[in-house]
Formats: sequence, C-alpha cells, structure tokens
Amino acid sequence: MENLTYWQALNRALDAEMAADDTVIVLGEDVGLFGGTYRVTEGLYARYGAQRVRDTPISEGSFTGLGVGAAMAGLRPVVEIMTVNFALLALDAIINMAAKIPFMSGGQYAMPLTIRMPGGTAHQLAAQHSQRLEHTLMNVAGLRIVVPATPQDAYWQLRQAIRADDCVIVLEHELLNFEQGPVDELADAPPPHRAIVRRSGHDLTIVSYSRMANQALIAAEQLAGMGIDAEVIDLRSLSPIDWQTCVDSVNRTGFLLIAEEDCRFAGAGAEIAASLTERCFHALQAPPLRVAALDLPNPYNKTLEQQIIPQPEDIAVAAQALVRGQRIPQEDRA
Amino acid sequence: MENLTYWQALNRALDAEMAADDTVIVLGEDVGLFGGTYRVTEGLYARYGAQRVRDTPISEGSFTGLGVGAAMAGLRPVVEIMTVNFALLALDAIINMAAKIPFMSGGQYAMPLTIRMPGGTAHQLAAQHSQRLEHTLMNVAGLRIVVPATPQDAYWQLRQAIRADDCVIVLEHELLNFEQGPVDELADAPPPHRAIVRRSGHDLTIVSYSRMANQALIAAEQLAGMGIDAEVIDLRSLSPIDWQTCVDSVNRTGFLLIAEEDCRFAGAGAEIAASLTERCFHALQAPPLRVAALDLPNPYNKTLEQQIIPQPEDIAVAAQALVRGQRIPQEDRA
Amino acid sequence: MERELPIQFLRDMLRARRLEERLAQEYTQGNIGGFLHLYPGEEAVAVGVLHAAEPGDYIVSTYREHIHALIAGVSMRAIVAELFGKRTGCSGGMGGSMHLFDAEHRFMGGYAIVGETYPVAIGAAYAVMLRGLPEAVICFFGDGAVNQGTFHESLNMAALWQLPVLFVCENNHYQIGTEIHRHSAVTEVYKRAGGYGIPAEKVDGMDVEATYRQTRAALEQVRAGQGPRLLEFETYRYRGHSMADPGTYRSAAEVSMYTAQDPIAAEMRSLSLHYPDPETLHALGLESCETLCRRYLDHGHLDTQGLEALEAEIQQEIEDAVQYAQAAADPTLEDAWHALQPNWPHQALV
Amino acid sequence: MERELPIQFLRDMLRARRLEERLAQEYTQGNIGGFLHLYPGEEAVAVGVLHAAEPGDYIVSTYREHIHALIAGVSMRAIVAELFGKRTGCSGGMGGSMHLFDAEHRFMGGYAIVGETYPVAIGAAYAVMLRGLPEAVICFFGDGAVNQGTFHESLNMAALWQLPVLFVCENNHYQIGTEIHRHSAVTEVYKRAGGYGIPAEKVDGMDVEATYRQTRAALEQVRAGQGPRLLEFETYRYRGHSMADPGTYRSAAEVSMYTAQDPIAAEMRSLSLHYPDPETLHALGLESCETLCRRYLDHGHLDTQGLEALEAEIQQEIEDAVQYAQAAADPTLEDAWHALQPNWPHQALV
Ligand SMILES: Cc1ncc(C[n+]2csc(CCOP(=O)(O)OP(=O)(O)O)c2C)c(N)n1
Ligand SMILES: Cc1ncc(C[n+]2csc(CCOP(=O)(O)OP(=O)(O)O)c2C)c(N)n1
Ligand SMILES: [Mg+2]
Ligand SMILES: [Mg+2]
Repeated sequence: MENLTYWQALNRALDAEMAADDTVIVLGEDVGLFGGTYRVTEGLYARYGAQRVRDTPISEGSFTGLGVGAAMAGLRPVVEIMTVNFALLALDAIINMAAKIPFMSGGQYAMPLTIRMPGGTAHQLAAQHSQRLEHTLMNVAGLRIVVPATPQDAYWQLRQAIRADDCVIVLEHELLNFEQGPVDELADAPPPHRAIVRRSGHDLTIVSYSRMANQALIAAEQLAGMGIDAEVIDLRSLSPIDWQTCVDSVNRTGFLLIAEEDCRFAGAGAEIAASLTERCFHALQAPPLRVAALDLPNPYNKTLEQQIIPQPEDIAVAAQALVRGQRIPQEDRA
Repeated sequence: MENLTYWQALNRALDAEMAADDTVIVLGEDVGLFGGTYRVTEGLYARYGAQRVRDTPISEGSFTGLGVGAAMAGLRPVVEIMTVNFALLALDAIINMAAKIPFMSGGQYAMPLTIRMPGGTAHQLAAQHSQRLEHTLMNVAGLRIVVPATPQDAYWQLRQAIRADDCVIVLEHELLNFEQGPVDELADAPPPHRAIVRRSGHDLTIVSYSRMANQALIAAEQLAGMGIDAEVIDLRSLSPIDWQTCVDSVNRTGFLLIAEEDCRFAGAGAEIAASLTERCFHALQAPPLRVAALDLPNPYNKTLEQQIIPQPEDIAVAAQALVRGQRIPQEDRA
Repeated sequence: MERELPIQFLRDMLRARRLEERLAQEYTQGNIGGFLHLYPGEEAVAVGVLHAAEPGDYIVSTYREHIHALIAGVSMRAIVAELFGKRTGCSGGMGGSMHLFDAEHRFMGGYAIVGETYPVAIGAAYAVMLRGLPEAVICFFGDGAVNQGTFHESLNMAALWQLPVLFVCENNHYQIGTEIHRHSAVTEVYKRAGGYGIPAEKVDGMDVEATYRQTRAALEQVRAGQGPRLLEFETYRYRGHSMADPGTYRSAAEVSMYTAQDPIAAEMRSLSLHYPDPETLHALGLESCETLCRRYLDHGHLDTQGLEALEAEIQQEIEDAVQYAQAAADPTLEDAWHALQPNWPHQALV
Repeated sequence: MERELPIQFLRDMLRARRLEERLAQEYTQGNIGGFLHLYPGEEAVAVGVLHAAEPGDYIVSTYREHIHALIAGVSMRAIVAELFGKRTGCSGGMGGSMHLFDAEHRFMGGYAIVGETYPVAIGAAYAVMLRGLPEAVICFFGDGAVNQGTFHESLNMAALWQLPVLFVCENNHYQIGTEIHRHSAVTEVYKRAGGYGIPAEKVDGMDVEATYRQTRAALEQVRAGQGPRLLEFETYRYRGHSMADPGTYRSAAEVSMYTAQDPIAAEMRSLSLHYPDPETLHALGLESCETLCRRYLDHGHLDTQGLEALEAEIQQEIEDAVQYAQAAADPTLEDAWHALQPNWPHQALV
C-alpha cells in the first residue's frame, strides 16, 4: 500500500503490463523521449525503447487508426490522445473502425485496443481545450468506457483495459493527474465496470463519476453539516453502467441527484436520469435532478469558468432543495 | 401548393436562397456536375456555375472547415456532407470551430453556416453507413439542429437555416428523400425550432422526430384501432427543443413514449425523457418509455436490420403496454 | 515468367469478371442489398498484385473489394453468402458487400469510409515490424481516396518508421462522378508520394503481367525492410460507381456542361458512367479480359477448347457459390450480439 | 528598402520581445491563466511577414499568436486585457491567450487545435476569390502542424482552385519535445508543397529583412491571382513549448537517450527545452533582436540614444497596457450567453 499520484498510478499500470506482455505498446505525441505531457509515460521510453513507446507526429486520426490495425494484427496498443479535445480528429478511427470492426467482421476480429485521453475542465484552458466526450462515446455500441476517479481505480482500470479484448476508452481527468491516493498493486481489482458506493447515506443518492465524484463527496460532508445524509455512488464506468448498484440505492433513498461536469443538455447525466427513472419511478419522491455544466463552451475568464462548472456548494444547495421539496433555479437558455 | 419529394423540396429551398443572395454557395462531393448523390443539388451547377456550386475532393474535415472560414469572411456556405457517417471526419470543424468561434471571439464573428447531412438507417448499408449523430451534436453548445420529417418542413427549415446567422445542422433522413408531400412555397413558416402536434390525442403522448415521427403516426393509427388515442409530436428541432409543446401534451395525457431511431443508450431520447420527467413528474402516471434502436451497430442482413430499428408495430405494442400499465420487455445487453 | 502463370492470370480475371456479372444480376433480382460496387475493367490490378503477394502478407481493402477477397483466397461461397447476408458469409452476414473480412487469409477487411485503409495498413505493418518478420501489408485505395487526410498522415508515418507497406492506388480516374483533374491538383498520384520520400511508380493497370512484375519487385524491397513503396495503377471501371448509381439524370447535367469539357474527358466520363459497348472498349484498347484471351490464344498459351473448358468450369464454380448462398441460413439476433463483442459472454463486466 | 523600414522592424521586434518577457512575469504572478505559448526567438517571422501584408489581408494564426496579433495592428491593451481574461480584451475575455480575435483587423483568430488554420484560411480565400478582390489570406502554422491531415486536404484544394493563400510555416524544429526529424519523414517543409504543385521556398526566419522581402514577393503573386504559395521560415524558439512546459524531468529522459542522439541535435534540443544563455545564442548567431540592434547600430540606422529612447517608449507602452488590463472589468455570465450566439436574443427560436 503506497501513496501515489493519479499519473504515477497510471504509469505503474502501463509499466506492469508492458513488462508482463511484450505485445503491449504505447503510442502518442511526446509519450517517449519527452515522457508524456502529464508524465504518465515517464521512464517507459528508456525502459522499453522507441519501438514500444512510440512518439508520433500530430496525426490523431491516423495514429489512432494505426492502433486499430495493430490490434487486429496481434498487438495490444495503448494509444494516448494527449487530450480528449483532440479525439474529435480521431472519432472516425474510434467509432467507425475500433468499435465496429469486431461486429462487421462477424466476430472474427477482437479489438484489444486501449485509448487513454485526459479531459475535462482544467485551469482556464478555454473552449477548445476543456471538453468532455463521454456523451458521444457512450452512444457507440462496441466501446467500453472507464472513468477512474482515484489513483487506485486508475491503476486497476487501466490494467484491466489493456488486458481486455475489446476497445476500452480510459477517460482520465486533467485535474486528477496530480492528486494523491493510496494504491495497492497486489489487491484484487473489482470488475472494471462495477460502480462503488463511496459514501453511504439514507437521505438521497448522488450518482457521479470521475472528478465530479470527488466533488460530490465534499458536498456530502457539507450536507452532513445541514443534517442531510447523502449516499455517493461513483460509477467508475460509463459503458456499461452498473445500474443495479444505483437502483438499490435510489430505491432506499427515494431521491436522485446526478452530478456531472458534462454540459447538461444531452450529457451523460441524461441517460443516467432516464434509465434510473425507468427503473425506480415508483420509489422516486421527486424527479431526478441533474447538476451539470451550463450549456456553454468553457470561457477563458477564471470566475466564469468556475461558474459554469458545478462546485461542491452547488451540489449541496441543489441536494438540499431536492430533499426539502423546493424548486431549483436552473440557468437554462437553450 | 404542389406535391414534391423531400429532395425536390430541399432543391427548391437551395435554389430560392441562391437566387435571392449571391453570397450563398453550396459545396460538397459530387454536388455539382453529378447533381448530388440524393439529387438535392440537381440543376444548380448549370444554373449558378462551378464557383457557387463547388464539387470537392474527399476531404470532409477541410471542406467543412472551409465553410467555417468562408462564413467568417462574409459568405453563407451550405456544406453538404454526403452522409452523416462521413461527418465523423468533420467533427473538429463542426464542434471545435463552427460551434465555438462565435463564443471564443467574444461574439465578434457570427457563423452563417449551414451543414446538411442525410443519415439514418436506409436499406442494408451496414454499420459504417447507417449511423445517427444527433446525440453527439445535441451536446454541443453553439449548434442548432433541425430534423425535418416532411417535404414542407425540409423546404422551410433549410431556407431558415441558410438565413440564420448561427451554424445550423440540417439532419435529413436518407429514406425520406424520395417521399412525397405537399409544399407551399408561399406560406409563412413557423419558427425553425417549434415542435408541432402531428396528431392530437388524449391517451398518451408520443414524442418523435425525423422519419420516426412518420412511423409514430402509422403506429397511432394502429393504436386507434385498439381504442388508444395517441397524440404525436414531431419535434422538428433537436437543439433547441421546444419543451413547452411537449409539456402541455404530457400534462394532459400523463403518459410519454419517445420513439427514436438512435441507439437507446445515451441517444437523443435520453435527454427528452430526462427533461420531460423534470418538467412533468407529477403528471406522469408511468416512467417515460423510450422505443429506440438496439445498442448494436447496423447489421447488413435485412431481417436483422429491421429487428434493431423500431417499427410502427413495436411503437404500438409498447404504447399499449405503457397505458395499460404492463411491463415492457427490453432487449438490453449493455 | 513461369509457364502456368499466364493461364492462372486469365483464369482469375475471368472468374472475377463472370462472378461480378452474376452479382449484378443477383442485385437486380433483390438477392443482394445495400450498395454494390463492381470491379469490371480493373481485374488486372487485383489479379496481378495479389498473385505477387505471399500467403503471409496482410491485405487491407475498400468497399470495392469482392475481387481482392476472391484472389486473396477467400472462398467464392463465403463471398457470395456474405453478399446474400447469410450466416455462413465471410463476415457472418453482418458486413455485406462493403465489409468482407477473412482473418484466416489475413484479409483485414473492406472499409467503406474512404481513407480508412491507410491507418489499418500501417498498424498491421507496425506489428510486422515489431516481430521482425519478412511479411508485407498491401493497402488498396482509389484515386479519390488520395485526398483524404489519412493518406498524408499515414504515408508520413510509414516512411518515418520504414514500415513494410505496399500502397496500391487503383487509379480509375473517378471519385464517383468527379474526374481526377477536378479533385486533385496533381493528377499523377505516384508523384504525391514524393512528399514523404516514398519511392513510387506508375504502372499500366490494364496489363496483368506488368502489374504482377512491378508488384513483385516492389514487394521484395518492402519485405527486405527497405520501407514502404507506392504503385499507381492506371485503370478503368466500365460500370457506374455502384449499382445504386443511376446514370439516367447525370447525362442531362453533363450536356449542360459539355461545352466546357474536352472531347477525351467527355469520352472517358461517358465510359465510366454508362455501360460501354465492347467495340468502344476495344477501340480504346481497354478490354482487359478479352484482350488477354486473344493474346494468350495467339501466343498459344491456350486453345479455344481450353478457353471454353475454363469458362465452363468457372460457370460451375459460380453456380455452386450462388446455390450455396441461397440455401444458407440467416444469422440470428444472438449472432449479432455475439459479433458485437465476441469476448463479453465470457466476462463478468459488472 | 525604404529608409524607415529597418527601424520599424527593430521597433516591432523589441515590442514583441519585451511584451512577452513581461507576459511571462505576469503569468508566474498568476495574472494570466491557462497555457501561455511564447514567441521569443521567432519575432523576425511575424514582423517581416506582417509588414509585407496589406491592411485588406486576412490573417489566421495558432495558439502562439500574441505577436501575430500585435504586429497585425491589434492594440497591446486589447491583447493584454484578453490574457488577463477581461471584458475589454480582444475576445471579450472568452478566448484567452490561445484565441485572440479581432474582426476589425481581419485577424481571424488564434486556433488551439493544431491544423485548424488551413481550412479557415482557404475558406476566407474562397470568399476573396468569389469577390475577385486583390486580397490575400496569410495562414500561419508550425512544423509539427504539417503532419495533420488538414494540411494535405487544404493545400490540395487551395492549389486545385487557385485560392489566394500564403501558407507560412514557422519551422522552429520542434513539436513540443519532438524534433522535426522524429515527426516528419521529409524535414524540409517547403518540399512537401510539391505534392500539390504549390511553389514554395525556404527562408532564413532569423533575418527580418529577408522574411519581409520574400513575403512581399510571394504576396504579389498571390494577389495577382497566381494561386497559393508556401514559405518555410527556419526559426527558433528560445523557451519551452509553453510556460506550463516543465523542463526539469526531461533532461533525465534525454540523458538515457543521449548516446542515440547526434551532438548537434542534442544541442538544438537542449536549446529549445531550456532557456539558453545569450552567449550560446550569439555563438549560434541566433539572437535575432540583439543581432539586429548591433547591425543597425553599425549601419548607422540608429544610435545608442535612439535605441535607449526606443526601449523607454516600449516600456511605456507595455506599462500602459498592463495597467489597463489590471483595471478592466471581468465579463459577466450575461456576456458569455451573448457571445455564444450573438444573434439569438433577436430571434424567436421556438
Ligand atoms: C469519407 C467518405 N466520404 C465520402 C464517401 C462516399 N464515397 C464512396 S466511394 C467514393 C469515391 C471514391 O473514389 P475512389 O477513391 O477513386 O475509389 P473508386 O470508387 O473509384 O474505386 C465516395 C466519395 C465515403 N464512403 N467516405
Ligand atoms: C490536434 C492537436 N494535437 C495535439 C495538440 C497539442 N499540441 C499543442 S502545440 C503542439 C505542437 C505543435 O508544434 P508546431 O506545429 O511545430 O508549432 P510550435 O508549437 O512549434 O509553434 C501540440 C502537439 C493540439 N493542440 N492539437
Ligand atoms: Mg476512382
Ligand atoms: Mg514547431
């Protein structure tokens, strides 16, 4: 049991899999000599050499597609797309190729491909560098999506992704990269797509994922101060989603709040709200409440950036209104 | 008042706007000399010449981006992406450029760009040629999305899109292209994003859009035979969505069924279900029901293709179960 | 060149031609759905190139790939069954005409999004390079596909890392209805490889022996670890872009533009957009199959009886494949779920 | 060359250098957020190229665009205010360092997704061509951006349709930490324009007078309707890729690879990854600003007092801009909603 940062945990996971299986290769921009923009691949270039830790040109569409072809020919590539934002250039490779080839080939080809991409709102990176892509990828049959919120999950889920024979997208969060947490490299990992109850409570259920799950935990403490006992579920995976863990909780609490960093309109939270309404309708005492980003691109201005993304306080205030049956004011322009 | 096919209505709309405003240009693959894969641009090349009706190379990312730059420099480009499926190669231009430039520039630049793309499930075009993209585009602040289901709406909404100063995506449906309907070129158009009640009823509300709205109308007739009176709402627009028209209906009927061709998981229907649950929770007698495509890529086999997409019968059966309070069996693997 | 090769070339070119003539019929009779992109006129490329390949080589192709699959060794039965959407098709009925796959023959698939073959090919080549094997990857693409960004990105990486790929451009001068001089600033495709330092040549794609010789030479260098090569085959499609391609209204649009077109260009387009009659083709010296037959008859490679026997045998093979496909069963929804993720059933996901 | 030009060059190069030295300080003090990509070392390109441009020309740039905006005429106040995220910034505080826009000066923006400048530029050029005006579009991009597919797609269309674009490559030999010979199979960028038949040349980007002369010549041809041109400017960035770029741990990784690197390459990399001391730069003849000062002092273009006066005036301008930015107000959420769709408020959408 060690304290590691999120990036160190990812680094250990890569190292462990590369050491165990020499068909595992890593490729992306500056993953090698430079050591990775977020240090995740640090040291691997010196250890495994330029062929297995490949620095690429700025050609997201093709080096992601290269990963697809390599996976079909027997390798287990781990493609790093420097940030989610650049994945918009690789969506044909991800959606039309990686996700569909096993299906289109009648199941002849597996797709042991892992695609890592840090994303989300960091510090004033503005509209083109602060995006979320979960809603887009969730709708794609053939992809699996993990969203680790802790160093331990980052370690476990990246290793599981590399070992999986399907295409797994690892959505990291840029602001989590330098956060610390205990990592046990020997403990058995839970199934990659199992949700976990990070805090149990009986007044309402807060469902969240990635960094926002940690924000929800902070909110839960604030709520405790107001005498509201919130249960916090970290989904850990957005495709598939572990509905049962959520259903059990919502049926107990009767209230559901979804906290996400994604834009509210057609974001990941929409599916969570819709599916849990179908499954828990009669247990729900109020409609599921989505606390999400405003439907705006990220502004560069610091104050505005904070305003459009849910803060722990926003989650707490909304949760309070929800359980007390008050109306929640929504910034909603669309 | 004339009977026109959907493609003829689109063709008339383009012709009218090009004749009225010479800053309007059309570009895309085979839109000129060839006359358009779905005939939508037929005759325009001979009428307006090669510069205003530009045949492009197979370079979706850049000719869509060309439309963005041209719009910033004073033109009103209408970009045709031959099918939605190829738009995956243009998403950086659409999401990172067209949708964000007005915002990132502090409102200095408008984006009078129209992007047409026919999509959906046609006849056995298989996984790479049968996709829907609405869920992805809906989540993008800065885009407007229209989904005409009739020749009249195709005519009105394309003309409105070309005249709008924002980026408007016109999602056409490949199977609607050769369907006929009355078109009045002189009548005043409703606002581009206003939903319409295509059939009024009092037992349940069926919300749908594009081709599936027509399927819902067929289902409604079948339901009438079973003594169930369904109201059918055609959204006409997916961003923004005209919630009020839906809310008024659901509050009256107490039952909501959403019919969509998109994959169920994180599809467009998720947002519709989530938002209308928030707005109509206390009026709803049962959870909103989504009748959508299975979470599978499109199989080439004809029988399977029909099975994964909702048919009018599926909508009718589900609607019946919904209002009669029976459980609805769901093909659900994720 | 070995004595039997010419006969094998002719045999395979005729198999290709006759098979697709039959597929066109089956399509009009509704036994095949979706888009059907046929190859008549271009057979000399697939036959020459793939005869020069080794069994260990990987092949990556487009939506116009029936013949690539056939010559690569995929059984005619499995191909026709796939086009009929059957369970025993080479893609289990899930892929159809544009998505033929056969892992056993290293036929890595037909791709329907123009420009996808490049990254898949360099990916397979990357695996070959890591394993240090004398294998090559053959990547097919058309003249229109050259303008997709992936061409640029992938060729740069292939050259940068000296990957064992042979890029095969089937230049039939058309991107659906757009002629090459209207889609490419530089119309000699092989010249565009210069921007990446990739050795490239132009080859007469209507001459099967030339395509075979040139491909063999290029593949030797590729296998020897000398990095990627590109060959541009000048060829020709006799039919419309696809069966769905209605020639009808195009002529109208053409007429209104004829004045602007030079006669040869017009001639070429009308050839590719309508079904040309044999005379015109001979006049232009373009009828690859028949020209080849005549040449071999003259050279005494075979006699008329031999040719008739060959045609009969081929008819037999096609009959058998079509009957097999007709008799085969449809895939089930179970099969579809399995094809989605062959591995899931064995894994506890949640 | 006109008598005053040299002084203007020097003046603008010093304005650029001193401004960014100040921006670096403001960044470390937390007055500027996000990523900050600085330009020291490359000033001769922006200054030479943009002095050669006409007011009617459009400019499309990257995330390393402060100086392009400054020389294009955007006020220093508006630039600094934008970097401070203020309402009076040239993008209303919504864009920040990577997204400077100024419609009035036809500065069409800084784009942060590598490779986006090409399509925007050919789009503006398409509009210019339709209007038949003698205007040009200047498209900036780096050596790393050359491998993005949009380069290939856009240059082909620019050449095919003879669009009035000048493609300006700022080749500083690095894609963040990846040196050009490790990201491009052909390292002389200008040669890659050949695949599109676009005339191209390499220019010494450290010599402001050369960049001015060559750009002027190229722009004349572009404006004359002779189609696109590409100029590759060999240049050099003294600082890390961005302020966020930690030089610290890289050296370690380097050391473990040094053996594999040739000395010049290593020298070059260490230069671009750490802050080089002036001596090293002079030794390599790379210090554009100081070299220029000395040359002009020698040529008698100016004297020491003149230089001091110039520096003082520039300090004054920078002080003023920073104070203006500090004093300015933050944008409101109202402003953000308005910026999203300036037109919506006036339209009944539903
Ligand atoms: C990205 C993309 N854009 C457009 C299409 C539609 N399309 C299918 S084939 C084709 C023409 C391709 O021409 P070429 O590469 O020369 O191959 P050919 O059909 O001539 O064999 C086009 C535009 C597509 N399938 N994919
Ligand atoms: C599509 C995309 N991929 C990756 C990045 C991250 N990134 C930002 S700048 C840069 C290097 C660009 O190098 P170059 O084009 O030479 O410009 P320079 O920074 O040297 O001026 C990279 C990889 C990005 N912004 N966009
Ligand atoms: Mg072609
Ligand atoms: Mg550079």
